[in-house]
Amino acid sequence: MSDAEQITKKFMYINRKAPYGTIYAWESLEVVLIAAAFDQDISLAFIDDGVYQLTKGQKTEAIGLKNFSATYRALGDYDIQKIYVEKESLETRGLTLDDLQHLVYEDEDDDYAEKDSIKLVSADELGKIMEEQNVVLSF
Amino acid sequence: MSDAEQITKKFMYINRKAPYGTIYAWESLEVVLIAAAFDQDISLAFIDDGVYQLTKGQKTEAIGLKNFSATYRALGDYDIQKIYVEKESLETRGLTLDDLQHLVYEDEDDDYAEKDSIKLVSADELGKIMEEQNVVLSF
Amino acid sequence: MSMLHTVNKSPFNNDALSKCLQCAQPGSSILFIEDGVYASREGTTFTDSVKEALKDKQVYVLQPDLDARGMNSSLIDGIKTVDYSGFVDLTTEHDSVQSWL
Amino acid sequence: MSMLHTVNKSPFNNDALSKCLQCAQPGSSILFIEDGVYASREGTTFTDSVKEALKDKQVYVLQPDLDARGMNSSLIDGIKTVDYSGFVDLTTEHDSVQSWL
Amino acid sequence: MKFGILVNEGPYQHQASDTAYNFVKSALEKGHEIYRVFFYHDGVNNGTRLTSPPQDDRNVVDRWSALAKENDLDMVICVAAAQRRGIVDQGEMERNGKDASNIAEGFRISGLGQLVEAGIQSDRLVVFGD
Amino acid sequence: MKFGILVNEGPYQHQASDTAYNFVKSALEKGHEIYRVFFYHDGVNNGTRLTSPPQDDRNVVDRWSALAKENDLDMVICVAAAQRRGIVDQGEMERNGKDASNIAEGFRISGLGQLVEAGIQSDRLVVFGD
Repeated sequence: MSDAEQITKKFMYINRKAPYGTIYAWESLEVVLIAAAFDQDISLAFIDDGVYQLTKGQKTEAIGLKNFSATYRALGDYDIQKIYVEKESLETRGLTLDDLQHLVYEDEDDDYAEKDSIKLVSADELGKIMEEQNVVLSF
Repeated sequence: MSDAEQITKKFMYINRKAPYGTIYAWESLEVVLIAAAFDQDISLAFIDDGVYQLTKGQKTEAIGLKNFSATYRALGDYDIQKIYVEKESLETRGLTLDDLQHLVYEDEDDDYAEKDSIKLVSADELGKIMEEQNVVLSF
Repeated sequence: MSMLHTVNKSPFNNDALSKCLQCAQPGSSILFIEDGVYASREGTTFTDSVKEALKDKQVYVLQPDLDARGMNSSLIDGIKTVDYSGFVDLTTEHDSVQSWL
Repeated sequence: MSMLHTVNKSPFNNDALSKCLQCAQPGSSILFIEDGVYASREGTTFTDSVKEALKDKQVYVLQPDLDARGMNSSLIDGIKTVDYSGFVDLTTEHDSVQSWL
Repeated sequence: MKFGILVNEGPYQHQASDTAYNFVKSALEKGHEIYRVFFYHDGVNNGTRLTSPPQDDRNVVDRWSALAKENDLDMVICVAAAQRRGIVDQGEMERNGKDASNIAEGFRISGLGQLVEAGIQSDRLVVFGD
Repeated sequence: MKFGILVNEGPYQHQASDTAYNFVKSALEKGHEIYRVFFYHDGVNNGTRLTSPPQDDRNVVDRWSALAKENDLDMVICVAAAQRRGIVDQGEMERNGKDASNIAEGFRISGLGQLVEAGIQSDRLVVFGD
């Protein structure tokens, strides 16, 4: 983790689009999975229609597209621990955290206790977190 | 015009997207120019951001894209006489007909008098006109 | 003449549904497909306007797109689900189709 | 740290501007490019929220995109115009860039 | 009934091509006729034979080619849109001095008149796009 | 300053590639360094040599190739996105059993790691898309 030679930057991946209607959600996830190997400080944000990416119970057989919703549950294994969901985007859509998948990670600093990855934040709080980032990738 | 063998249908081309940001406006216009040769009953509708297609004074040199705004003025020569602009879309955008190009056609049934092609309509009026169409193409 | 309007955009990110609801005439039908299916759910900021439309129009939603998005529960009362075969039927039962892209 | 937010969508057809205005912090900057430039005009339903943003943020618009769209007149007071060179400068003058796509 | 179909978006990026495919397949199964499928805008990108999607995903292009073969579909790619985006058949390759073609089986390149004609000749024209 | 550039849309359909080009050109004129231009999603379609746009329009692909040549730009096309969309170089052609390649001069196909690396190595990463 702490290689003196290595640059560590704060990367945020911002997702504002619904899944399946366009490919952005899936190809964004592909970047995140690769990025996890680079030992950077990664966070994900789900805003606007992006919150739909995390809904439970996605079944894509009938539309013929690949179902990638299980991949979000694997993010914890990739050591991705910070997943921000914007509060007002959920509310506007009549959704609560219960409608989203339960995403967790194991906290190695706390005896590998399972902890929630998803943090509900206001737009203003998210704006503050965005400002702390070095690199923001939006899809 | 009135070839007994020929089918004449009412075609409406619906434009809801701004020009230059995407190609839909221009490629839609390309269809209309070809369609004019088929002696069908053609109308165009400009709704939502589509009203921006008709603004005056477009100058595209600095973005490097082809300026196609003059083509709208040629529609009269292609005998396209019905151009509907949705009223509320203009209002929301702080625009009036004065911000749009003046589009005209020559009315052959009225001694080739020059007449306005653009008709300002409400969404409800436009909905009624849509229902009279045989074919609606949206871009 | 009666028209089938299809809406394939999320109402939260595009004007398509709003304008469709303003233009669609009584007796016409509206079908939500692709990301448009999000409009079919109870409890959103668009629920009231969809319910208003249901008073004098038929509203349908494409089941395969609902399933894909995990949006099966909380469907607004009165919206009917169709599969691709039902989508085809809707186009033949109406005189023309307008796609709100 | 200060951030440059770019918005390339028409505010009338996409949530990008609205959400950008909710997220952008005081002291940050917003640049309208491509179809985003329509937000820079007086007299639209978004004018008030852009004016609100001007109270504690810098707002810029890309002149080449304004010109292309015939939107040169009626610019909201306080919005500054930049060309591509100015766009590059804005990215170097801020610590990071968030593109609202 | 006779259908004309317009597809305005390319494969994978948008669902439009998938929905159009499922619609056409279902219409054929129900005994309807497809007068023509016309590919416009980025829709022309559905007609390249050079894609190699992952094994666990659908193959959008091959699926169209197979459907066309089984049902003798007329699948037309707009020439103007194709030239802008690099979809090339043998004729276009020679005309534009290109060193390769990439058109997939079952597609042909032609003009926009074919779209207007589809509107005239079909009972219903259905548009799939973004 | 060192820039990384991400282009998410194809040529002509969206203005994103045009804006990115004008931005990169201007940054170079001002003496900045472009660490890499990465093409993702439909952005990979900027890298086909098979386009023949109308004479009175800009040539998006050739313009990128020329800019790369003049300035020794590293222009990388994402391999996964390219496979889905049919952008093929010699290596991909052989690997996937294709009978043609279509990559344009100055572009190379590589993995998503190159995008992450551009984020790490550049002072600013700027995203152009839809």
